[in-house]
Amino acid sequence: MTLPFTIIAALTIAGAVAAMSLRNLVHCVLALTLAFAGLAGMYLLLGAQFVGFAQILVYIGAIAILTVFAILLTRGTEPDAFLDLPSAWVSNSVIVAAVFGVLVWAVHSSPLSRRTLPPPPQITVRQIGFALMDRFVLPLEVIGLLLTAALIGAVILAMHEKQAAK
Amino acid sequence: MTLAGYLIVAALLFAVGLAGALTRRNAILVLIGIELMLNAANLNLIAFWRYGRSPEALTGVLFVIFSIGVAAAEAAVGLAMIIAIYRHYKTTNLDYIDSMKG
Amino acid sequence: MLGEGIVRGLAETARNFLGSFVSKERLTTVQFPEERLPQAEAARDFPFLVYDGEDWQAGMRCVACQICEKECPPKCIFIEKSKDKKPDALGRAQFYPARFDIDVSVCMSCQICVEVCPFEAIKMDTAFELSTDDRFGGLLWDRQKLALSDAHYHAIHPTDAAHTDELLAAEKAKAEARTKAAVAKASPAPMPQPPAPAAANEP
Amino acid sequence: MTETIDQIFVILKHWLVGHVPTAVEPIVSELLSVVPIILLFPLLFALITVMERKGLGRIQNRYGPNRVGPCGILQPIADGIKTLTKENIVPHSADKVVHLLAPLLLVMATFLGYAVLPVGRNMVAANMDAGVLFFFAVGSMTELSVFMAGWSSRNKYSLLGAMRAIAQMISYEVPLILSSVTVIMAAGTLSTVSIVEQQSGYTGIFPHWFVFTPWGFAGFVLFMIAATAESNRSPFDLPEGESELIAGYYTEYSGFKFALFFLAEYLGMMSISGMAITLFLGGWAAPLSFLTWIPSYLWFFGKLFFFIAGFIWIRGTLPRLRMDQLMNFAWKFMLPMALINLVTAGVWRFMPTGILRWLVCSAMVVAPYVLLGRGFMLGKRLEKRTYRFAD
Repeated sequence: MTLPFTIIAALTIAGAVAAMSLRNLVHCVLALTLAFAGLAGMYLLLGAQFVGFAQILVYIGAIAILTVFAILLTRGTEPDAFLDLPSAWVSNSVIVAAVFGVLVWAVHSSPLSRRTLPPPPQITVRQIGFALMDRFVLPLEVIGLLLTAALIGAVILAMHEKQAAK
Repeated sequence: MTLAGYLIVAALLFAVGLAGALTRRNAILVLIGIELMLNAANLNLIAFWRYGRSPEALTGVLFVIFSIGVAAAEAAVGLAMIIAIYRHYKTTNLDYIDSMKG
Repeated sequence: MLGEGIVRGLAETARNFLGSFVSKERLTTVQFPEERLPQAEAARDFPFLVYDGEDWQAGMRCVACQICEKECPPKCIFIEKSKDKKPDALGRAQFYPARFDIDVSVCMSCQICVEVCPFEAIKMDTAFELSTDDRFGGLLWDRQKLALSDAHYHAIHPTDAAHTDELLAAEKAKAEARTKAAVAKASPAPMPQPPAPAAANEP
Repeated sequence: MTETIDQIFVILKHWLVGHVPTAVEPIVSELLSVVPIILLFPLLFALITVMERKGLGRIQNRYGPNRVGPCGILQPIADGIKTLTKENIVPHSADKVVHLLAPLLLVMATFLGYAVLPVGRNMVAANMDAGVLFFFAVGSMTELSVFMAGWSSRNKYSLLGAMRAIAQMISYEVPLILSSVTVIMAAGTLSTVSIVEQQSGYTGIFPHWFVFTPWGFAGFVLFMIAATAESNRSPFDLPEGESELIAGYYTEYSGFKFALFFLAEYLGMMSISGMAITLFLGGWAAPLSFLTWIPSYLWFFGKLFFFIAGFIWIRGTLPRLRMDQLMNFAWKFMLPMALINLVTAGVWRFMPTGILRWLVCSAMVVAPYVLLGRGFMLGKRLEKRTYRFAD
């Protein structure tokens, strides 16, 4: 375990845990941005600069802000946002523990996971751009279409009631 | 530094996201939990790309880029839906949004 | 055309910017403590007590009639009448204020005390840099601080002071005429009290 | 000789790094890149505040500050002492931790942007492959800190100001990035250093700056408008409109934290100006080929000064926009123009060099400008305003 990895991993996990356990919804989102920033740091550690910056731009710059807006537009009705059924708590813990156990078991039993870090590949943004326009041009177009559809869909969903009221 | 470290972090992140999505009753927080799980998957992809045999193929990186794009679309539509539901039910607590229970 | 107005506005401000360096009359700012604008003649701030002559105690016009104290809307004037009398400008024996205090932190500069004063004894000053570090005593002015000479009054409100002088001169002439008439009549009996207070008590 | 003066700071840094043990060499090298940025730009901020106050004064036919020091040049020191000695007031019901973190995060995010700005030949703190993307990524972090500041104050003016600021920043981030994408397309790289190098050639005595092309000029204008909005400068300063929102999201800040917000605003203005210089005005390159003997960093800071003066001039001229005008302008004018400009840049790339290329691309920029401008002004009555009661 190297020191930067340990720090970033601890920050990410702490952010994620705080995001899922704090009472105040806005605090949850702020903790979530910490987790996102930690993930971006991990991408940078892994040498994926472009993805790291895209993560900051999209997740911190857009999704966190969007979530905050949604919270401010919808808050104030629920006294306690936690599940209040004890039986559900038990079943949830079992499910989560099982999933985590299976994942850890898979990681540990695989010979792949003991592989050490290979020398960093020479990846430039230029190569990513060429790959996007060459091998992955169809997924890129589909993503473009999806984003447009999502944009229009989100606007229609959010505007619907207002139109009806008029 | 082995691949296992990143995979364990991703697994932890996934478990935390799953626990949140299952336990929290606020729709926005459930969405946040799903986002976290998606991010855990992204981390796995990048880690496998970096430790893989041919990182020059860039498959992992591009997959993550597309996944981030999908996540952005998902968040936009999901939050718009939550706001639309909130207008209707005046709550974002998933336990009270049950008119399609049948 | 979009953006036309912006360009015109930018030209205007550029003209102002450059013009302020070449022509001094554009800059209307007065560098206050060094330069001062002349005060308007009608400027007024807080009241002061006018005295004639050199000695402020001897020449004090105020007769402690306490009209201003009663009329003052914020009740910032405090007067104590003297036990003895002293001669006023016309030589008549009058009461004088043993104590005359104005709390300028309460005063609202309404000038009502000046309007009601029958003796032209209280006028409005124009001094305005009055800040003090003594919060309690420093803004309660006693009669010595309030007393300012007639010359000062002439200096700050020349027109007003000339008018006041006319009134006082007329008063004096009237009083002298009455004295003369009294002497001419040579009646030993004292005059009955006249209704108007300004028309003078019998000497 | 000119070469030495041009590279003096680089040589100095290498000389200093050569004198430390090898173990700490990378750290010292990084420190020597970072510390000048952290020292220099706040100093520039101090100079800009006094320049702005004096400039605005002159525009309004006043003197501006002229008491502290010769011609008021020491005014920033007096201001600094004043803000530092002021009481740090935190509202009783405020979220104390978030309230504290917001200005720190804001200043940190704005400082990070300087890492990729080449302030001179070989003078960049981090020559990243995805430099422009990095710049915009850390720029988008400021929105979060603005939200933190507005929300944690527990003040409705702060929250409204923060919401306005975020809406404005998100709206103008789209044309900002789209207009810089034209440059990225033309240069074929995201690295700021390479972008500057691509513009450093000369035809005759004129430089190959991207601003001297139709799409580059349009992109530059769009970028600067969006940059003004992004840095919350007048006429887009309605998130902090003093008369409506009593300073918006930093209403509840005082003393040093307020100074940090102020610092971050000016740092943001400078960094985005620096990015505009890098993208469109050739970075540290001299504007005419026979002026290359002047050191490159002087050119960069000269251009920066020019931009700051422009910002001050704009602030002294234009009134504040209304919220709906702001949004309409972003989505109905800036965004279509940026998209059309993107297409124009593509056309420019693939047409053969010549007069025809100039004509076609100019037409492609000017025609939408005129048409969109017409559409934008449509239905607006712009006659002389009359007042019912005042006359």
